Amino acid sequence: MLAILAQAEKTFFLPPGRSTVAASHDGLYQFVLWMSVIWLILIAGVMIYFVIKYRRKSPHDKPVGPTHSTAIELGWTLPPLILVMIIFVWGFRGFMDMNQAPNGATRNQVIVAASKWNWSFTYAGGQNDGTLHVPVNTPISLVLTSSDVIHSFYVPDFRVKKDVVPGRYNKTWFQATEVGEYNLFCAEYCGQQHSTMVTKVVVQSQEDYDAYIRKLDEIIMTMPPVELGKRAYKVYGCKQCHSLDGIAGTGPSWKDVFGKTQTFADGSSRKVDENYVRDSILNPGKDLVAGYDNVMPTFQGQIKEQEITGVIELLKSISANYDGPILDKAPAAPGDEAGADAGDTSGGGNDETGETQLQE
Amino acid sequence: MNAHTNDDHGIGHVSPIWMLLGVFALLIFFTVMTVAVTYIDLGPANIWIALGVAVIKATLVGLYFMHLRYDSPFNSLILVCAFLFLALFIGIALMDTGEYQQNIGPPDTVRPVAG
Amino acid sequence: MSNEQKHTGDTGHGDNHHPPDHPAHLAHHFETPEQQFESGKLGMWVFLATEVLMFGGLFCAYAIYRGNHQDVFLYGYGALDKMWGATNTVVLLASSLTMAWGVRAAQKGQQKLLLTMLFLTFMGGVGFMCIKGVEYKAKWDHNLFPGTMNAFYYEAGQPKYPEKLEHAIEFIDGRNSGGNSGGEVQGGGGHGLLDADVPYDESPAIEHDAQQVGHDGAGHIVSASPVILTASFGAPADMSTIKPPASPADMGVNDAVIDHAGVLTTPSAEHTQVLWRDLSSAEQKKVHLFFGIYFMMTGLHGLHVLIGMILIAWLFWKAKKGAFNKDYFAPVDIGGLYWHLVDLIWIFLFPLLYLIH
Amino acid sequence: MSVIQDQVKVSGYGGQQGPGETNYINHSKGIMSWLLTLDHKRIGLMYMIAVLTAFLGGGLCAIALRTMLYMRSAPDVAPITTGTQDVYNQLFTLHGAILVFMFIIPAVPAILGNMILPLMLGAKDVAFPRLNLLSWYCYMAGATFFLFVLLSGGLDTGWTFYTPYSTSTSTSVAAATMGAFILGFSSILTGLNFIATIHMLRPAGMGWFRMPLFLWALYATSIIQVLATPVLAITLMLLAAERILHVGIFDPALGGDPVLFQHFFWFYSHPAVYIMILPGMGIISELMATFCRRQVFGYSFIAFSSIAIALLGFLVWGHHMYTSGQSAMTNAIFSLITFSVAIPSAIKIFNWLATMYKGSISLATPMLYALAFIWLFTIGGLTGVFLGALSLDIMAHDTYFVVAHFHYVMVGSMLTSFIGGMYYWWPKMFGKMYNETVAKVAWFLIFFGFNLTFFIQFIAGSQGMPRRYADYLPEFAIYHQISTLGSYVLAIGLFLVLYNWIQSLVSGPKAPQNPWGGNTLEWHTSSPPPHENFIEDPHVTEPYEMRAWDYDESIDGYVYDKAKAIELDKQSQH
Repeated sequence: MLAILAQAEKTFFLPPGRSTVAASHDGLYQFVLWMSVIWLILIAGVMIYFVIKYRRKSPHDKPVGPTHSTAIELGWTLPPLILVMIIFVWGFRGFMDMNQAPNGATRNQVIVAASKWNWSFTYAGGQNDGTLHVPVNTPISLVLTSSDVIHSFYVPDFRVKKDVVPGRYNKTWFQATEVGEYNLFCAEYCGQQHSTMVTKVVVQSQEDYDAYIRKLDEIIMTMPPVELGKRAYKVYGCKQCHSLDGIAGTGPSWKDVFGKTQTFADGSSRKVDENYVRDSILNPGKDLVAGYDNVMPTFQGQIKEQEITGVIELLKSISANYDGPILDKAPAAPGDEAGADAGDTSGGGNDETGETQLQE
Repeated sequence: MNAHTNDDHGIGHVSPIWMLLGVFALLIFFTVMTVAVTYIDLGPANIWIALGVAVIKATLVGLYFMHLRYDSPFNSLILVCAFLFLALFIGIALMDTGEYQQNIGPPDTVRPVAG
Repeated sequence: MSNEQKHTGDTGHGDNHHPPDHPAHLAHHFETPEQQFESGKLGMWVFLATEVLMFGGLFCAYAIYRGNHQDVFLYGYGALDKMWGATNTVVLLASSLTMAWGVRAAQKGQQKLLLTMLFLTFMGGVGFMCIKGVEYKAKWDHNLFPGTMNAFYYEAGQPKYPEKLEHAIEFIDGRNSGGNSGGEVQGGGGHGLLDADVPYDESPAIEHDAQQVGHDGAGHIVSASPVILTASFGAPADMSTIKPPASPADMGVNDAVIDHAGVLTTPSAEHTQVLWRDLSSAEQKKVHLFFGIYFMMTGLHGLHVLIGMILIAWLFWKAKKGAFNKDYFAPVDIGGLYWHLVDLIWIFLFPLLYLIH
Repeated sequence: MSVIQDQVKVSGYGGQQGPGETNYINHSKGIMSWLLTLDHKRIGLMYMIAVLTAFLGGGLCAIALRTMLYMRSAPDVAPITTGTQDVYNQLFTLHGAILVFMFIIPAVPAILGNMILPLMLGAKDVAFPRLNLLSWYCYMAGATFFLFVLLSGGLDTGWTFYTPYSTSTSTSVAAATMGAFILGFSSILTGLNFIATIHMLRPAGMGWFRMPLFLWALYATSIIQVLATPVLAITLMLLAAERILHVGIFDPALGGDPVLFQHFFWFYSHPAVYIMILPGMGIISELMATFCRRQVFGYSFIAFSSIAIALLGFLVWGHHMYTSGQSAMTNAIFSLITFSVAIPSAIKIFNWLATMYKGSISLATPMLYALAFIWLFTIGGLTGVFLGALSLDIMAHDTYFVVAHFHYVMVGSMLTSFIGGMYYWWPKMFGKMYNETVAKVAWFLIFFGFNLTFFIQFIAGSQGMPRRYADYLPEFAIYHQISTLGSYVLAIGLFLVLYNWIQSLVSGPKAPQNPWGGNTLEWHTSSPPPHENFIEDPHVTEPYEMRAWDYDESIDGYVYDKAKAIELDKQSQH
């Protein structure tokens, strides 16, 4: 217990600040903390002193004390009043710094898409990942969107938190000051697996960051479809609800599903083929498998064509109901002018992406 | 029996008939007026006129039909308090939602068809 | 304590402590009839305050949606009938008059007049509910139900009932354009539908929203975000470009909507008659909200009218048994307060719902 | 006995009731005499049984969820399953919903308020006894709905019902909102009754400023109940309409605004926080006066600070929404008003301390709870200053810091004042004394266990532990372990209190009319009071003028000297 207090006391209970706004926040925190400690000692001290000094000597006691004094009463409202006004102004100024991104932050805009129970970060070039990578000492502007319920973007080390509200675009920003990996939590209760909606912010030097972005660009063009499917499985949070081992979760397992005939909630049925998988990703409520709730958000506009192909190939590869061929290299995506035929090198490095899970 | 209650006025204020009818006539007049005003276009003033007329009508009902004018002032205070808190509630909520409208876009504009 | 005691108006305590002049209607814990009367009134007023705040929540929802989506309200109110609303106002005011008159009769001990007035008040309630029924029927004939059944209901960006929607648009557009320009209405409705039928084809809306935001003077982030969002999701450039407006009307819409950035202001005169095609696609999807709010407000009010009618029927029954006299008429007075409050709320509902301009 | 009775006739009243007299408990018999009673004391007792049962239910949820969190702290624990998460989510939701709607809000007004308010006014009953009974039935009906929720798939929205999660989850949200809606009516009826009673049934000689401070607090509470609860009612109705009809007002998928729901919800639920704490503050004022045996210092400041807290409490709801995307201007306004609420709260603390100055302080069990209240409420209030400050709240919002803060206020402060009040009025309610030693041991366990459970959560929250997490990163394990151990100590303390009370009912010694020497009017009648509350009209003086009560060893209680009281009253008028 003492060890924890000693540990926590080093940073005044807070984790070390790793963003530009931390200094102002932590200063106010310390001010209020010490003010509170002084008040608490004062109040408890007076209380205990009076209990001892004026303890009842006999049940026949009939003490008489002062009953009112307007001067004293008005007098002792002043110190708290002044203190709270100082704290208000201090807190408000700190908040405005946290709220208003500096000029230039929009150059490094990241779109944070939250869904049950997954984070997905889209960088300015359209690359997409399940962990947030940012360059150090650079203001980063975040646009927060949710496709289902309210989530909240929370990085304690950066002192940043903003709710991710469906149907609108909240914005926040931060500027990390130290290279390292930090926890990123969902702070607004969002249902069953709220507590696993945890990922990392990776703060890198500008060179490492640039290399990371380049690698993201390559992955989608070069990775074999099954590997790309596995990556999408993690990045888009499919794994929160769909298992690969046959155990039903919030949604049906992906094992052996390809080629199987599914019965839907409305009684109809259909064989799972490429088109069905595609429909299920883009319009999940359309053919709902019997026995499951309609809770899956659409990935329309987020998932790329190559990734859908990847998911399809992944499903084929783990299905006993399918014995056809499996694509082993990146296909040429229709309408994709840049990387149509660049797919003959296999991308490694998928172990560096999508490690989004808690205690994995 | 209590001598006080045998008094001709009984408990509470008895409204004369002319007053009830007069108030009713005024209420009808204002109703006709508020409908008539909608046929004239006064821009943003229309809604405020409509609400103003409604407040006048509500005040008439409260003061005379509901006897507030002759009642304990505390009863009026309760009603005024209710409206005051309501105004604060609506006012602050309206101000805030108005301020953040800029953050609300139609959800589908973020989802163009993927390539 | 026995049930008999309860029915004699005693509050369950033994009556051996009643002073000899304690009238039967005076509960044991009050000293004088005045005290009991004033307590009852005070209690009722406090209750009325809770009613005001309860309706207040709906008024708040109304104010926020009307303030932020002017045209949706201007459009949706076209389905309502101003004259029925006005008639109902008069009916309710008249029943308020008879109620107040009834209280006067009770105060003066005029038994017959009291019964007449209570009966008239009750009939006022019946009349109000009948007219309300006629109005609701008119909505239902055009599938304007609250919630998922509403003709304007959209699911995943698509109209849920395309045919009913077309019919409802025809109905409201017809009324909003003065009911005499059927050809124009057809055109407007048809155009809106065609647009909506194309999946995710919100191109005019994108342009409209970007423009609107820009005009609102919002920061860079705001105006930039839709563009960046569309671009950054890897969509080919031509997907985010804007289709040429399908009709000259669309061009007009953009200008008209930009005007109304303020809260609770009304657009200029030429736009008070809003047609379906005048609404942005985002607003088209919110029209069903107007009906949700309309039905919630009038429904809750209607429920209060019903409760008031039950109350008045009970008063009538008690009065018939001769329960009231000039020393004891508190229930009539207090029941009357409730009835007047129902009237008072309607006084606000009427201009807000039926007289949108 | 006859000596004492004579004394009553000559110089006032005191001592115990005669053996042949009936009291409100044995006045009439049979289950129907309870279920149809209009007697405020019996209704208070029925409330007590119902509310304490709810407390037990909500408390067991708390123990269960703390145990689940402890089990996640093992170093080699397996990844959490969705089933475990579901159970956890249901537990914290039911814990919150049951304890907020069915325990904290009704506890003091409906139990102690019903019991004591008319007695303190020297009245025979509340203004509307039938409404009072109806309020109890509303409570039971609402409780039935929650029971139905328990049996029909539970509830996993959190007690806040935030949309759009609450409109999309498959659990029994509609039944729970219906239950909370009906419980709201129970609360409104109680508040309405108290306002009318305090206005109309004060006895001759009791002006507004001769009213006990508990009544001022209940009056302020009632204002909030009456003005805020209807907004909750309409909010829940809209939520139900949203789920059943998909009206869309709060649902972004249908063009609605989910943040609007938060405005609606907190317009009620922030003032509701003051419904919880204000009556507790009223109890503390009574305890401070009686157990220091002297006039309260700064009576009018304490009285007006209750009203000020009630009114300002309506204007601070937005401080629950700093991170929701509420506009910066709105945030600033709400932050400023939030800080202004700190002032009346501070005034109360200072006045209670000043009341102890030159008093004769007895450390009887109720007073121990009052002292614990000051400690816990000071911590709760000071950490509220952290949360009121905009920049600090951004960091602390929805973390264990907030959890600890509101438990210090809503549980620490409110629960200690409630238990303190129960001990204080226990002899009056049941005519029995309790075992003082057991009571003090239980007090210590509660005080120690509570601080152990929740103080550590301030640190966990500052370190960034988000709330409502069924699982957590290993670095937070130690906080959860300590907190869970503390909660066990707290639970043992609470069960000991229960044992203490039951034992008192079964075999407690007979209580005197006035065991503490208080002068508010409930001590002017026998313990327990007769059906009609007072055999003769009580003598109304300054509520905290206790010098007319003389200690009598033979009954271990205080006896009234009316002549002296009249003399003292004359003095105070000059």
